Amino acid sequence: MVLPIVLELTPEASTPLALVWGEPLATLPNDLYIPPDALAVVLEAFEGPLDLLLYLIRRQNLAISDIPIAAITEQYMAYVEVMKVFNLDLAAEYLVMAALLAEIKSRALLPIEATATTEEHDPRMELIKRLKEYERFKKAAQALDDLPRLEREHFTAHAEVERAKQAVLLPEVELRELLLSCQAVMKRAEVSAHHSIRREPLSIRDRMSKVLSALQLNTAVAFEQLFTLDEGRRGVVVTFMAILELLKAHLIEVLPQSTPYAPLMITTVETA
Amino acid sequence: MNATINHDALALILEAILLSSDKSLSLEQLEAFFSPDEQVTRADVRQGLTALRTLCAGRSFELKETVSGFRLQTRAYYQPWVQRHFEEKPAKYSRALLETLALIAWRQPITRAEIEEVRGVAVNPAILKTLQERDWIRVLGHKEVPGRPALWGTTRQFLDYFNLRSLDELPSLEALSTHTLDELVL
Amino acid sequence: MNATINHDALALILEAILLSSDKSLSLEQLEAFFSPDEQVTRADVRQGLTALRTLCAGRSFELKETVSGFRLQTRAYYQPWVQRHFEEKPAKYSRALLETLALIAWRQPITRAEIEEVRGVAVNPAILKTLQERDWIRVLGHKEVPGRPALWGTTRQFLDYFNLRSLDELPSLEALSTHTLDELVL
Repeated sequence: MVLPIVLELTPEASTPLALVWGEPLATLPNDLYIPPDALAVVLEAFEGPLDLLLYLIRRQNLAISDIPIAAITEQYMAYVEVMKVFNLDLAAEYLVMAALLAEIKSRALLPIEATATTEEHDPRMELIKRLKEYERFKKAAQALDDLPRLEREHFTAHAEVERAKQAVLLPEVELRELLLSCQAVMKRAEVSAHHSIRREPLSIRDRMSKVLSALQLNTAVAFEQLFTLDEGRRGVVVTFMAILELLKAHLIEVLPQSTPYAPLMITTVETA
Repeated sequence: MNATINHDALALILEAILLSSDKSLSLEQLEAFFSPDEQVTRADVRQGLTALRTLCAGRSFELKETVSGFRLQTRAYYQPWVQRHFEEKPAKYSRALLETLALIAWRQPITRAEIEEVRGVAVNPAILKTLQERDWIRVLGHKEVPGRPALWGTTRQFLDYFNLRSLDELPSLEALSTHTLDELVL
Repeated sequence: MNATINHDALALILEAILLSSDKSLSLEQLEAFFSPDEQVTRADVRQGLTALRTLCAGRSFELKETVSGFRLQTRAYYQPWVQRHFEEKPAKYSRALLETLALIAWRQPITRAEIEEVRGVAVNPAILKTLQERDWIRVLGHKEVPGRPALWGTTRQFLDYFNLRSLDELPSLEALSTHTLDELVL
């Protein structure tokens, strides 16, 4: 077994491991205490078999397409052996790759004619393609990490706002909606037979409200003052009917006259 | 203070710190943003803040000192616009509210009991309160029956809101019951 | 536009709006901050933003346009100080996460199996979960193969976070790979 590897094992995680692997692995006594996380740290530095292969290739300053498959396979197997020795929960992908490398290596030993027929399934070319593709995304990940981003290069600039008064937006209502509501409620009321809806001209209802509100402002109002002569005969009639309706409903009353022909004073009904 | 940082440069660093902070920062806390080799003293921070205050003249935000420290905040002048961040989407009025309003509009003056009689269900007092707060209804008087219940009617604001010159412009109840809505010219 | 507002005044209003916003705002959203009688058109907002960009020259913050709109952010120069808001170093993302994210960004829509194929190892479900919780990736659909696996893609928030206006602004993979091979041959 060739073990050229151990000390400079990874670019990132070499320091804590130097103590463990200061000696060639072959001489390690079985009972040597290995920090349980040590190898895991090493392996975590690699993002899988492709990453490990890339590292091995890079270490020899080789282009991916020039991989000396025999040498790389040996080194790769050495790593896998190390992982096994330390009873590391070895990801299956590493073993699959080991098998692939072994296959490529054995094919390389075969005569050229034998391999030529299966060129479209050349596992070496396939591996090279995969390595290139993986390396591309390794670079892409780095490029992504290099992008200026929020919470690192940039922070959203934020100024406080003194929220003195909260503006409440009120719901909007369309007249159409109100009409629909009225129609709906009227229909329901008509269905229940014992309610008879008296239909009065709305203008009288309106005028009843106006008379009542005029009386709200003043304790008593002269009868004449409740009329607006500009409205003409119809307006006068409507107001008069409204006053009669209000009197009938005991909502207003006519104050007793102090002298005959004194102005009629209208007031809202007061009850003790 | 380190010779390479002047107080205007310091003001901008403080600006960046305060703009990226979600709370007010005290002098002490601001000082802690500098590493020892920058040699920024508390007096420097104070001067930097003064410089920052000047830098903010004519901007939409200002340096504000509160009990817990310093913060940058938008000026009161910009309140009308900034306020819109906090405006919540207006809710929709319930059917009960609209029907109550419709009955008050078409049948005023009307008591709560009368509304309940037509609608067949109790009127939630909150509805009358909402309508009153909106200035759409008001108490016109009290009915001379036991309990003297309030008589409700609509207001001028109600007419304004619905673009009506008077209640006469509301379609009559007869029209409502005999025509579909589309036939009514709105 | 209303004669009483000029573009510099508008720039300051936009500054106040953006400083009080916790997210980027689009032209459309910014326009909605003005009431109809202010008569601020989208073209005005655009000009106001240009004016604001100029106003920010020499300040600690800049106007940045990302995919979802505009925001004000502190300049990269202030990173050493602003960084200290965090007790610890800012989150450093693992290579596994970044590689997964890179594959999703450059190759979307992509299934988990396709990611695993390129990376040569299984994708830890925790990574996809983290990326989803950050709102950087989402399921775009399902691939019509047995098991109907989810097809992943990046979100607007991803672009916002990485200061990109669109995916086109990501470096091209071609550029990345040629660069790589040269480096490898050394």
